[in-house]
Amino acid sequence: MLKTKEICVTAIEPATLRSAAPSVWTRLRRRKLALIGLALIALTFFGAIFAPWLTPYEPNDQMFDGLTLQGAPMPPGAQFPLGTDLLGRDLLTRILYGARTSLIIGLVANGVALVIGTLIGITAGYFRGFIGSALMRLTDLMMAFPALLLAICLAAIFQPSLWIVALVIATVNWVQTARVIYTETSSLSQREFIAAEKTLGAGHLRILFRHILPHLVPMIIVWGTLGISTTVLLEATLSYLGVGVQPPTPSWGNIIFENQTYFQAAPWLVFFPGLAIVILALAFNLVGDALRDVLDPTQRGQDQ
Amino acid sequence: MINFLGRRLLQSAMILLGVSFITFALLYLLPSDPVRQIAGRSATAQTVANIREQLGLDQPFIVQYWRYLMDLLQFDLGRSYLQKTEVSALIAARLPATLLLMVGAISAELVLGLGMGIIAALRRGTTTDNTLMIASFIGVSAPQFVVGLLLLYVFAVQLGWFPIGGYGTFGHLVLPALTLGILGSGWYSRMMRSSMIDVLRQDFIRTAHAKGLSRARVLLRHALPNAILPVIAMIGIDIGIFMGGIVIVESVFGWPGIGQLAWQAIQRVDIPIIMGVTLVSACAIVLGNLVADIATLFADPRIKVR
Amino acid sequence: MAAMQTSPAAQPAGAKPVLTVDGLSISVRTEQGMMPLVQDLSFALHKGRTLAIAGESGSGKSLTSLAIMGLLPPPAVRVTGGAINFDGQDLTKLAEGKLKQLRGNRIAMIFQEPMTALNPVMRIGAQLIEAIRAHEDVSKAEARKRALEAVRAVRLTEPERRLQQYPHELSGGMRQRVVIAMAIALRPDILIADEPTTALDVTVQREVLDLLRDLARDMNTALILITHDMGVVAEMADDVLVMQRGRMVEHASVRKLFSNPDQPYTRQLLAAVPRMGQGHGAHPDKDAEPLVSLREARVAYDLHGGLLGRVVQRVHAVEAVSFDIHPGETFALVGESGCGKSTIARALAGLVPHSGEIRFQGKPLGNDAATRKQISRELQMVFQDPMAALNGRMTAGDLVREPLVIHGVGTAASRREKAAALFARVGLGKDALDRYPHEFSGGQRQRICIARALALDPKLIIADESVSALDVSVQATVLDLLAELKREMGMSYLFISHDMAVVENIADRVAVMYLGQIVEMGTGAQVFGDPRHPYTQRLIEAVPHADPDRVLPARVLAASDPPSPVRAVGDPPDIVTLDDVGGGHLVARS
Amino acid sequence: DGHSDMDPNAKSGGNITITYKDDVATLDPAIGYDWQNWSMIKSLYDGLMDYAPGTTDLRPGLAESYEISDDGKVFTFKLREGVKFHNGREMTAEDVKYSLDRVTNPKTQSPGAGFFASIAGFDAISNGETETLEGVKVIDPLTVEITLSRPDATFLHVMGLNFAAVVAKEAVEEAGADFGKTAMGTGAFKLGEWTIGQRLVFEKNEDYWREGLPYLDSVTFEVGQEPIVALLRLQNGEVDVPGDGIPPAKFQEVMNDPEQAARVVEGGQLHTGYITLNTKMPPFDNADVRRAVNMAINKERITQVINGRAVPATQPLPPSMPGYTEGYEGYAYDPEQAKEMLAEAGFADGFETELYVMNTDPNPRIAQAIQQDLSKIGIDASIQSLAQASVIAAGGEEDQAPMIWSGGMAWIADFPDASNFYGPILGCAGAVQGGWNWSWYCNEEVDAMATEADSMTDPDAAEARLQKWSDVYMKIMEDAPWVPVFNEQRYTMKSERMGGADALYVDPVSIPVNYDYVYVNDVQ
Ligand SMILES: Nc1ncnc2c1ncn2[C@@H]1O[C@H](COP(=O)(O)OP(=O)(O)OP(=O)(O)O)[C@@H](O)[C@H]1O
Ligand SMILES: Nc1ncnc2c1ncn2[C@@H]1O[C@H](COP(=O)(O)OP(=O)(O)OP(=O)(O)O)[C@@H](O)[C@H]1O
Ligand SMILES: [Mg+2]
Ligand SMILES: [Mg+2]
Repeated sequence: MLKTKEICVTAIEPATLRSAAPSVWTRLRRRKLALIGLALIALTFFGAIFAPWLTPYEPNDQMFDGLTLQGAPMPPGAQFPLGTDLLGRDLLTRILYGARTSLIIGLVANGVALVIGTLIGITAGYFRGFIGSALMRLTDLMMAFPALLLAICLAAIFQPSLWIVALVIATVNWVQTARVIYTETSSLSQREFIAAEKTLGAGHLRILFRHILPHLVPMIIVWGTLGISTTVLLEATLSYLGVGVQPPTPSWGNIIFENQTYFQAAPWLVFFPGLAIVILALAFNLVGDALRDVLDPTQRGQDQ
Repeated sequence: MINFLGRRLLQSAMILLGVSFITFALLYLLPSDPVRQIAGRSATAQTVANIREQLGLDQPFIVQYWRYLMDLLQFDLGRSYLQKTEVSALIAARLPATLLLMVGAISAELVLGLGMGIIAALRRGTTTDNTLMIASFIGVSAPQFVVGLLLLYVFAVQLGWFPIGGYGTFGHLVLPALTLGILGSGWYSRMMRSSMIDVLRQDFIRTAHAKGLSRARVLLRHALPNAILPVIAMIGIDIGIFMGGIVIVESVFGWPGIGQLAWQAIQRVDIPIIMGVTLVSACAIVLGNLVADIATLFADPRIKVR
Repeated sequence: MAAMQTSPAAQPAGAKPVLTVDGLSISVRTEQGMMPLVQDLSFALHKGRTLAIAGESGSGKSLTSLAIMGLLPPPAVRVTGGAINFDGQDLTKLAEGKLKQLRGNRIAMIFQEPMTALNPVMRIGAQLIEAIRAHEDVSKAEARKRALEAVRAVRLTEPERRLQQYPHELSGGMRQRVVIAMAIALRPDILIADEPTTALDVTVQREVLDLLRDLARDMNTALILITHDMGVVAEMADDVLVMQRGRMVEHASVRKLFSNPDQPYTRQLLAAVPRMGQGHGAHPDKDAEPLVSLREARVAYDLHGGLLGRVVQRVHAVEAVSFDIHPGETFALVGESGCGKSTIARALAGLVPHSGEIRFQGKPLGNDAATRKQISRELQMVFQDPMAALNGRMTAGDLVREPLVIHGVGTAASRREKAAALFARVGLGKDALDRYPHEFSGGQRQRICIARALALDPKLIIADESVSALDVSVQATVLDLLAELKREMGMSYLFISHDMAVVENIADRVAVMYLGQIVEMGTGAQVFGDPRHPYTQRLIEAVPHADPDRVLPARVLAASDPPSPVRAVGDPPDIVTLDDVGGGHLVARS
Repeated sequence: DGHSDMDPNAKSGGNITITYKDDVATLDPAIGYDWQNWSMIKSLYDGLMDYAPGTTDLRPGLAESYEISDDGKVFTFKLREGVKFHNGREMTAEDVKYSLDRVTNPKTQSPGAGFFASIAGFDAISNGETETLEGVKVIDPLTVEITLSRPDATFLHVMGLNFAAVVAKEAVEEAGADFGKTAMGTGAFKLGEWTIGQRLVFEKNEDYWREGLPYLDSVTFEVGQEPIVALLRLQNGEVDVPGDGIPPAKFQEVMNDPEQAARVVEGGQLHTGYITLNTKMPPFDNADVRRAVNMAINKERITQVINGRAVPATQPLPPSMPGYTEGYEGYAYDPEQAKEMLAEAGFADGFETELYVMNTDPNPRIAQAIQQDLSKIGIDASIQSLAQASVIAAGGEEDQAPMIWSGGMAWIADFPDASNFYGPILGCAGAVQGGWNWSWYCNEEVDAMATEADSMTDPDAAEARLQKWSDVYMKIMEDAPWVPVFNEQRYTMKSERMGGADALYVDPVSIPVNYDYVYVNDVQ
């Protein structure tokens, strides 16, 4: 019979003869697209934080020379790089300041929704039984309930403000995530390695967070990044319905909604904030995609 | 199957009950007085009190809800406060249009989204893939009002391919369905892409190739039916998402659906209409989920009806 | 190790080979450049003859066959040298369109995994018909007729109904036969079968092997059979090609190889083959208190239905099973697929609820969290499929430390030490600690599982088909390790396997299960030496022997659906009674 | 006979298409109270009184003539003979009584019931004690006598309201609660088709009592049409009149194109946009603060923001309303002085407050312009942009909305009389919980003046009465519970083929078009 040590040498597969893995950051850094994404995110934050130093104008200053005599907004030009809005305010300034609101909505509200959805989905998918079906019935109920109506009612019952809006968005936006995570978790918890963990005596929390959650990361990334656009626009819808962030506070979404009927007369009013939303969501998606690959051990060694 | 349907219908009824209660409660808490709206500006206090009593709005919340529920059981959705018409008649007149739009939109998003997703999966990592990714994000981020008007302007006004809004023929349906579909297609393409990548890695694809099938056949007969399974479940969720977009799209295209009815009702706090539309849309969503489940059942023989 | 080519056995004079492989090299593109996976491989294939390719896991057997099919996984893996000549053309240079016409038609392949090789959402019939119509311009009805013929040829019962079924409605053996039917439907010149029986239990394996042999003979097909089971090689092959690390080690006729292997590696391989009749087996120490004892243990899975989800049917997976496992004993469970072996293991591990009594160290097994956690220190399980049982997102080191962390044993530093020690123990290097499960070979993964099971120094290890998927040499190592641990630490095993030879080699006592019940139980010598129950006899008969000269027992080939443990509520199965036929050898009364 | 209004160039026949964004809520004259169905109902029904097309001049409608008693309390109407309902039955005095009984009956839930409060017996019917108005008597089939409980100078205007339209009893009873989805009047058009959510078609009433009218064979209303799209369709020749007017976003484009601008019709409107200052909530309980706010608002700039589609206002009444005080300058824009006044009132550092506004464009924009003006004198107003119903609810509470911009909900006169801008929105009667007097302004002295003015029913005293009203509004301006901001101008457009005087397209009573009098040029 063979001796253990010999087998050890012969059994190493050629493809696994690799040096120890570099850190997540190092590997992320090797990806050009991820870097572009990170740069765009950094730029957005920079713009939001340093807005007062980046523009000579005030976000709410309705300038006399910001409108034509007929009351039309100014197109992009030397004085106003991205043009002015219908009240003669500088659009660039408003987009910079608006990033603050939109980042809070797109990241915080969306993030909270993602966390709630994930927690509910993962719990329901793992525990089945009474807790599971109770949570899923709640999800079904929430799904059948028009989110917009709930948002309108909640926001109307409370006084509208940025944080209320964020809260409302978080309460209505977790549903789809929960549903999808639930399905995924149900099938994951049937996998054998979960049974294996149970025989090791692992507690539920450990199984949920150490073993199931990491497998959900790709899905969470997809929903999280697409959710950025959705929530930013939902905030705008709410503002448009008068239950959102109150004017004159700018947000990317409400700049679009305020001006969307003018998109032919003054396309810049819709184009630039829309571009900002797409870029933000895309940037997070680029980083997310890369992160997903980097975190997935089966993808190691595949980076350029 | 009968049992399965029975159980699902029972569950759905519970969900609808829940929706009706929550909506009723929220509308009750809403800080605006429907009676004042009905009575008009010149109304005397007496008139206001009379109307309040007639509508039963002076009753405690629970009594009001109970009455509503009892009427509901007889399929009576009440009468609009402001239009005085039966809510069921108003909804019935508009529902077919909305359903049609929904079907059109879902078809559009499936065709667009699945197409884009499949191509992206096949061309993974290439410029095509990246372009499609950007397109998905633009689709998800673009305001529907602008998309709708843009489509209308280009395809109806400039090119004259479609009528400028309205309802009736297939031509009328294309642009509004597309407007809604563009939003959903972003989601679908992202999901389809990852699902497709998973499926293409599987053994039976290799088997199919080993049989000497053409690439197209492997893709359409083997990969697609499997990759689409996780996507079907989304269609149920979708209907809920569309409910928001429908308000805008219907108004841009003059589409006579319930979105506009709902919108006006919300503006005017016409509670019976809001309740009715909410319940109908909840029905649609519940039904959509049911249809998605049944479709999954048919599409995936492994799932047993229990 | 230099590859040495020994001359193959005498070939039919003058016959031109249907396929020749000349100096084939296959490489994968990695960060470090092209990494060779298969190097300089040459062989020839003749009509009506069977070539077996054997060798360790990861030696390039599957890749070679994929290369012949032109189905190497793009874009990373490519043919980098040599030629594959078939019908006057070099397959490696053929355009995809031309290859497509050969695939399935002239060269067919049966893939390694029968469970996943079929499209789950397409009817069997459609999958067959499609294959036929891809190559021959025939009507649907005609293709259907041909498909039916193929299904009959692989001796599936109720062929008409099978065509209407979906893959999941068939058992593993039946699925494998469908795959074979698909491969032979067009009467290919060459049939490649990649581990066609690994996933099957012995009785089904027997049927599939017989079938392949008959088909090859009847159709005069050249067969390439890839397997790690030397028993299968001995029974089936005319010629054998042994591979190791991407290179051919030896190429000889089957008799020559078994009787007089040239290469040391071949010799190692043959030596590692477990053979029937080498078993020892011991009587249990009746006085010591049993570690585990089952009394009338039952597990039933409820099948729900109806408006209120009432239980309408029950799967009687385990029915009134009683046995003891004593400290230091290896107790084996054998039986065909679906007879309830894993269910017993799962019940013991607390993964499914049971009725009846299961005691561990004298204490009844409850379902409360505290006792479960306590028991999990003493009782560990090694699962059938190591890849599935390991969380792919954790490093091997983390995985092995996991039980220590869960039970709060030691400090971070001491755990790291312990993990390294365990790895050394199971023959894995320190560098393995930081790698992820997919970066190991199957055997190495199984060793990680074992290391993990050992981390808490348990009293009992449940090994559910833990060695079935390993090639013989790795299998031998693992079995050695288990034996060593038993000697050193007095560990007990519940060993589940369908490989009779392995069981006979390591088990002290054996129980044979059929339809959820034990039909025969005794020491290894009692059960294997003197099988009394007809089912036991059938099982033992089906085992392939690594001896090409053995005359195969005559068998009536009839594919039968396995009996079902699914019964209506309130209709429990009959309970068999076990009689002691002497020396603790229990046999069901028939 | 109304024939003096006939247009010699008019041609008979043809159909026009008019679009609306909102669906038509109801055609029941007792219920319909938005400016969309207001004009439709006017074409389907007639009342005893009517207005000359394109003007605010009262003229008899179904009544051939009327007499007013000397005390101004008894009105005797002589009905026209041979007027037929659309079903062919002749209209009689009984129908008039039935219609008035119906509109005042609380079961009808008419938002206009309050207009009839001066008819004797109104209280009894609205308390539910009786089903019929004691003050309305049928003298003979063609004579109705209406007795008031108090003199009411606006009563003839009230009888010109849609709420006073004459309906056919049998049709009401047949349709029951769904009457609003049918129509049975004596008007120039009858209801042809109504496809909910899509279109209504009005067809010419061949038996219309005003001979020669209407000119058009039919009018099609397409509903659910986004104004921008409606304009695109107009430009494409599919639509004749965009019912919602020229959308602000397209205004410049249209005006800059001479071809299109030529088809734009501009006219005044009985409308005032104003800011209410809640006189019950500090610091607006201080009249100096209110005056300072009046001086702080740059009305020119606000007008510019809405593309000059309005004229700055100086007082509650719009310029085209009889009783408007000519030559009154109002509070001129003077932030410096406003700041000083605030300082004198003890708010040198300004204060924080809230400005409520309805959430549809351009109102939030106007609110932001107001906000900026206020900030220049140190007032920090945060905007509450809410759904219409929520703003109305907030305004009806004594202590909730310090400032409301009235846009979107603003008073468009029900009838062209100065009194119409007082009662519910500036008088004590409206300053109640749930009322419409959002500034909660209640000046007993002014109230008395208003009552006095409305009792001046003698036609000869009309001038004096208007002077009285002018005084009332001047007094109100002194107390400054409002900031009158602008009077909106109506800009509408018509297709090339549309004929008829421009005034018909900006008819102050029949908005957007007086369907009875317009015609198309392209019929043979
Ligand atoms: N797609 C791939 N990319 C990189 N390496 C691969 C790929 N597929 C296979 N390999 C490597 O090629 C070698 C040969 O693989 P192959 O599948 O041919 O082994 P095998 O002999 O069939 O083993 P087994 O008995 O386990 O099936 C292995 O080391 C494996 O890790
Ligand atoms: N969760 C479940 N629900 C219903 N039936 C089940 C379930 N798990 C297993 N079974 C059934 O119980 C029976 C015993 O299954 P078990 O897994 O114990 O078989 P086994 O002897 O381990 O077979 P194999 O050799 O294939 O692993 C089978 O008929 C199986 O189909
Ligand atoms: Mg292999
Ligand atoms: Mg098993």
